[in-house]
Amino acid sequence: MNETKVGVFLSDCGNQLSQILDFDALVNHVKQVPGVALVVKASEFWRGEGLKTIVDAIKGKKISRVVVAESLPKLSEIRVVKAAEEAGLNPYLVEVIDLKDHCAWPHRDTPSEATEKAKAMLLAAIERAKLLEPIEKLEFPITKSVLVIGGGIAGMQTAEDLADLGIKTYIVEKSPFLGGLATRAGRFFPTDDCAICIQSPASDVKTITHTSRKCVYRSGFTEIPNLNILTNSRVIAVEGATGNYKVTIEKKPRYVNESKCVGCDLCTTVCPVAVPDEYNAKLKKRKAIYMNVPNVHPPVYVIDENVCKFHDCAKCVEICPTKAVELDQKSERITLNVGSIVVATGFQECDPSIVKEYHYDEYPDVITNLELARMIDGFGPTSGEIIKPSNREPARRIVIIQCVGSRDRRWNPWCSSICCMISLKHAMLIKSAHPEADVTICYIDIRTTGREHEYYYERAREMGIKFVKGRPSEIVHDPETDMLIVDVEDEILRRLLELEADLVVLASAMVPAEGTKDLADMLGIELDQDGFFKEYNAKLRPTETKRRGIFLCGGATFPKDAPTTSLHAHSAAMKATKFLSAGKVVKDQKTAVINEEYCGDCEFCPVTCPYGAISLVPKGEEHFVAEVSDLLCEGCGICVGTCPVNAIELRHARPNQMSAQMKALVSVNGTGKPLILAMCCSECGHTAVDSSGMAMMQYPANVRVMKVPCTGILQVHVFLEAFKAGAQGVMVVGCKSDGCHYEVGSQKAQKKVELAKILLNEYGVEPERLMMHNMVFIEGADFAEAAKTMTERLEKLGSLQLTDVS
Amino acid sequence: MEKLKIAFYWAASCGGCEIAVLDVNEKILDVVAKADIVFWPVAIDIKYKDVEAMPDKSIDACFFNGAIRTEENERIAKLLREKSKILVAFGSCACDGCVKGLANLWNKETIFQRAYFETPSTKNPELVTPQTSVSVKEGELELPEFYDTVKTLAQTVDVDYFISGCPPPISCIIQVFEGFISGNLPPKGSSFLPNKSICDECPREKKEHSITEIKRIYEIEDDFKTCFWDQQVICMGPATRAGCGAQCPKVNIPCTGCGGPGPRVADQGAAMISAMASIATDPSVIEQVVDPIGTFYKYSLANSILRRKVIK
Amino acid sequence: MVHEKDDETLRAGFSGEIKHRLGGETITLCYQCGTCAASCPVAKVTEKFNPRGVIKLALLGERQEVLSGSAIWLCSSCYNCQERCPQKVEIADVIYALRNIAIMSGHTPNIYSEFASGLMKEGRIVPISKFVEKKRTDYGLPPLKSAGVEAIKKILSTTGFDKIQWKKEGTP
Amino acid sequence: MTSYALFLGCTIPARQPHYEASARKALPQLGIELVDLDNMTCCAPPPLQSIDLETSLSIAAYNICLAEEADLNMITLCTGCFESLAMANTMLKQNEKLKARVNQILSSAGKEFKGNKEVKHYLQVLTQDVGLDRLKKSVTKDLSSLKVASFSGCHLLRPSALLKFDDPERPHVFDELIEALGAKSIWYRNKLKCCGGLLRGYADDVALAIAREKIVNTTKAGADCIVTLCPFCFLTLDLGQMLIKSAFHEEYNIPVLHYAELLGLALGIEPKELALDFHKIRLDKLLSEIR
Repeated sequence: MNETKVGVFLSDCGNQLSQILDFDALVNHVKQVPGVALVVKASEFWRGEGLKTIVDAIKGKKISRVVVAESLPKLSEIRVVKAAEEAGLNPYLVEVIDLKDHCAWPHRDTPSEATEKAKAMLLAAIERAKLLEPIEKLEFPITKSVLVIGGGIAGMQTAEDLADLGIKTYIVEKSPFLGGLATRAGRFFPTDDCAICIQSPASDVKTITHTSRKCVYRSGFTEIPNLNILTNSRVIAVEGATGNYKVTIEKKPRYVNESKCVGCDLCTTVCPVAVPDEYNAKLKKRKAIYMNVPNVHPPVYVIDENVCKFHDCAKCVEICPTKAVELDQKSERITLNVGSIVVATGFQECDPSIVKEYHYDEYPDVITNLELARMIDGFGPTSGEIIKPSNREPARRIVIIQCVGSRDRRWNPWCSSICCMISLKHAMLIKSAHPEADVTICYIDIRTTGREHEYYYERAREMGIKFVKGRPSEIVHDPETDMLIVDVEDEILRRLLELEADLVVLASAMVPAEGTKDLADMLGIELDQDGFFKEYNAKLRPTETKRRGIFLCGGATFPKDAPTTSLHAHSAAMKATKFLSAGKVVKDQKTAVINEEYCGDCEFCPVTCPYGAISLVPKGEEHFVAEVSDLLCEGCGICVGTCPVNAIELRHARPNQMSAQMKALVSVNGTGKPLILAMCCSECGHTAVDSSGMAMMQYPANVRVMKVPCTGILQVHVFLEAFKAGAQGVMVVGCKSDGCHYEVGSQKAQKKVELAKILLNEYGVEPERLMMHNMVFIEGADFAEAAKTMTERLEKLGSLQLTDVS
Repeated sequence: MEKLKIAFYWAASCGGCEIAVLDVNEKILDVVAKADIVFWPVAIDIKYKDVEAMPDKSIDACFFNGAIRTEENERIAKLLREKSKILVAFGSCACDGCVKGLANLWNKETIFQRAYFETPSTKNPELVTPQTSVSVKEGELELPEFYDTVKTLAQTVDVDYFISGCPPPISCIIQVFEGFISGNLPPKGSSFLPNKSICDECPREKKEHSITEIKRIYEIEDDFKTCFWDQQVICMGPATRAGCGAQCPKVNIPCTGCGGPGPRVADQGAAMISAMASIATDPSVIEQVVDPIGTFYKYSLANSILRRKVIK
Repeated sequence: MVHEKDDETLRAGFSGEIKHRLGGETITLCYQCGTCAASCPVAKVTEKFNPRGVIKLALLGERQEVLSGSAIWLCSSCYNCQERCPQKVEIADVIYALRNIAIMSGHTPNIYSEFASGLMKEGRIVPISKFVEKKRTDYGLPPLKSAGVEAIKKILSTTGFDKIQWKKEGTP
Repeated sequence: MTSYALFLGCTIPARQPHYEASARKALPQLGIELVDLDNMTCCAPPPLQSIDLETSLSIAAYNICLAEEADLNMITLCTGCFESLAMANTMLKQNEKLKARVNQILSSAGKEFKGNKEVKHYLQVLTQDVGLDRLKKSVTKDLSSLKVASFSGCHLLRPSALLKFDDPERPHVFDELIEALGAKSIWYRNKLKCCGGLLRGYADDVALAIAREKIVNTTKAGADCIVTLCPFCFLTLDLGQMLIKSAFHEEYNIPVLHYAELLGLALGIEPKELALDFHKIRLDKLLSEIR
């Protein structure tokens, strides 16, 4: 093996740093470090001549490791690393530190101390650089196809975008018809237009203009090239990993041949079986062979296998003019190979029977908003008439109750977010059709936060809809008058009201769609506390999940109105396309690696890995060892911080590298103050230090910063080693506990720090010598303050004298 | 072929390691067939001066059990090092300090105070404590100096091989003896225990490992199947070197860690603490840890990073 | 009976004080939906009591008004509101907490002093008349067992109940 | 015989010997032995909870300790006692911290709450230990002409999370027990709402207004009688009708019975054995309908 030759490049930032740091001393110090083959000082190294110096040194084989002390560490690192790579050096053999923001600026009041610290920082970088190992790039192929689960508006919009972009797309819908909840809703607020309207695919150049939006049935949705629609189907198994999923779909028989049915309706006229129509709020009956409403998609009848008499009857078979009815169809298993999956399973209306005091399960004239929507719909079971289901008389006194089972800690604590607007829409539609109707909305808070939504509320008041601020305590049916009585306090009047109603409508909570939990388990993705699918990051990755290549959109993440759903769907399509377009995942092998010889199969690491990247594989008879998936591993080191036998290492942060760095940082003091090692995560923790320096906040130079991938990598023994190496205090600086870039790293670090403090106390070492801090970039002042406080605290405590430690 | 010369010695130890040597049963006959035992205070009457008289490196292998607690322990360790070609740290005391190492939470003064004055069973009206020398009418009596800190053998002299355990597992002892007889030895510095942890040998099933509280063994109804960690009981198995065949977990006792740390671990207690903190679901679990040193460093305090308590 | 006040309590003022009292823990969950008022049998017949109003006043920190007023004593402890509260505010228990604080602050309705003295003297809050006791045998009832007055006295002394100052302020 | 420690409370022995007599005579006929223990005290009901919750919990726990020491589950007749004791029992079983605090208080009286016994209302004993079938078979009188307005009172059902007696919105246990005796249990408005009894003594006018609504609603529904479980409800509705008469000049005269009395009658026990002459509203007409 070739000798390791370190090149050290010292930037004085246009002579700015020289006014504080003694560069001659630094150069002399660095020159004496074994392994250093080249020391160069210049004004800057991240561009122009400076960068060329580095490139030439690499090309001329003068050096095999690069240490650059430069300001603008993040930007300069990108430039230097790229140049080094182009010059033929593995990019992981470059170490960049920031002598400006981490040393000169924050210690400008004590220049000689700053110089001593700079020596330690350089030594640490050199010692680490000597131990660095090249890391290779990995490529994982991706199948360029996508499965969209759910055929509501979110799923359709996403699928259409993807297919339009030339990606082979499958859409799987569990019910026999597309459209989801939206088709039952009839109209959308705040425009009152048709719910079944979607954006038309751009691929149809003949009929589609830029402004086209069309009903589902005339959108040409089924005709988009690359799009395969599977209705009456559900996902039953998902295997494989990112980029290459094998999905098993169960397609239930429709018993009607989709390519033969002409939708003539003769079959329903002869079908002898009639059952309450769930789709239409049980307000009418439907046959065993049916379509939900006219103009559904696909426009093909389906047989309800739970009620059909099949061959005992077979009247539909006889009458069908195209021989489309096939009573012997069987369910099929279809296997799809896809690179990506988009979950668009939406949400559903909660059964409000749980709120017993409203008697939804007992009183037929208590209905839900979605059931009311069917009544209002001209295609619906009552042809638009608002009736009392108990006797089918017209209902003219209507009370709508908001937040039923929603914002209710007994059931669903969240605000379902769209019910206020739905109720306003229904109230206005009723009022426009029947101006004499008396419509009252009982509410806790009216939430009309969307664009134009407040005007909608205003219009409702204009139309004479009554609003009672108060949540009813009970609905009582008075057998004498056959009226429903709603007990409610009007809080504004402070008056207890007994509202009489023909019909009471419950704005029932919107809850995760049935099967959400099973699907999440199958896909290995998380749910939030309310049971909806959890996005990776609500602000930055609103359609992504922790599983690369699995995306979310629409109401599957939370109840959404149509515009937001659409926005979300298009965004998911973009992210999925971006993921698939490269045809491969390119990733550095900046990952954890297990040393099988030492792994004892304690199975602690797989449960701590936030990415599900660690599995156990059989090794010999009845023995297992952990194995890391390079594809899924994000390189945080939380597993390293867990492993009780140190059988796991990160390729880019080996224990020997960290140890060498740590020892070097405390090898030089020169400040007369107690040495403090600040172990900062490479994300928020380190950038908080950057920002304190950038803002020239002052803190003492005895504070030495050591960058680690994530504080989750730190083990308790690292703290002990630090004290043994001469640190008088240790600060662990990580992300906020709920803002950790690796999800759980800083929480785990916090717990390790807490336990280590208990341990230190037993060792007779003051626990306050070890502190955990959680910071974000903008809290640089907090870092400076914490560093000062720690220094003062340690000065008060006096020197830590570890005895008998040789 | 000339017979091998071997020696056994106990320093600060309980004697269990000596028993363990005999627990190899008939294998001991193979040993004595091939080797002469030249020094074994517990079994044969050979004095220190006899050892001092032996030529340097004349003992082929010395199996040294016990920690270094007194001046005598240290002196004999050095003596045996000189006289032996191969020195084996035998058992947890020699390797890691073992239970004796827990004395490092005190020093000589506090230990004497407790042992000779304070314990309920002590009656010591004349306030007698051990002295290194005392004159009696028969002459001068000497006792070895009692040190403040318990050390491991390797912290005192250069050690060739290690075999930990309290006592070392019989199968590993047999392996050691066979290695010596056959001359087939691993590289210097090796241990005769496997490189993996107890979990590798433990038949218990591991599940979610999500620790919501800490329970003592008497607080659970052990199902004999599930990993103790999944039953909320602290078990040192994950941080302890294998070799014993998970004897304790197999009979309803969580591992207490006598095998010492894994080969790549500098601090057994800290390693277990890190792992435990990483799987604790809630910070309140951490607060439930009492006596962390007694729990996590029962056998390895003297061989840990900090080694002893700072006493001001 | 002494409830320590930490910094958080002090910051939160009266609602913090209530939250730290046995029974008062859930008060800040209230979002004023009025379900309690609509459920309340007392609010239906008198304007002097409205559970939502009591909680609102307490949350606004109107300590004096809440403690010295009659409203808190008008709850019939029927728990109807508590069953239906969508925020799981334990309203009846919160009112107990408010009454406990009121009594500690010297606002005790007469009838409660009577209950307390009955308990302290006889271990019962409804005294047994000699007449009824004599008639027991007529109905074939066994003689009454004695009450554990001594034990009660010890408990009351431990909790400090027997040291409450029963200010005779009359009915608030 | 299944034995229970009888918790009698204060009001029943002091004011309603008819309740006690009915229970003491009816329950043993169904195989329930009532054991009287020494040194029971007040259960610490809402009026005491109003003064100090912690003290009240401790007093309730003290009484449960007596049953624990006698190794018996506890039975209550009074619904108020049931609430105080069952609530304390559940709370202390669920909350270790609270239990520790209460035990610290109880140690002054030489007691320790262990949490190994149940507190049951006698309706629970009737449904769980006796069973509706045995109850039906034990009935010797014909009650089929009776339309009963059952009124369980608040503290049998609520707070349901702690009492765990029945569904607080749709209770069925009490009505089933009434129908098991052969009578018909009827619906009336606000059946589950409070009688206002606890406000007596502080705001009599409010209490009476609430009680009046109850009387009006049951009368409207055509009830022959109201059946109660709680001595307070009984007082409020029985004596209450006298008060309503003088305050509102309205006369209802709807008989009010304790369930134990109805049970006693159904089992064939003579009305005078049950001390029914303690009632304010006369029962003559009602008794004549029971054959």
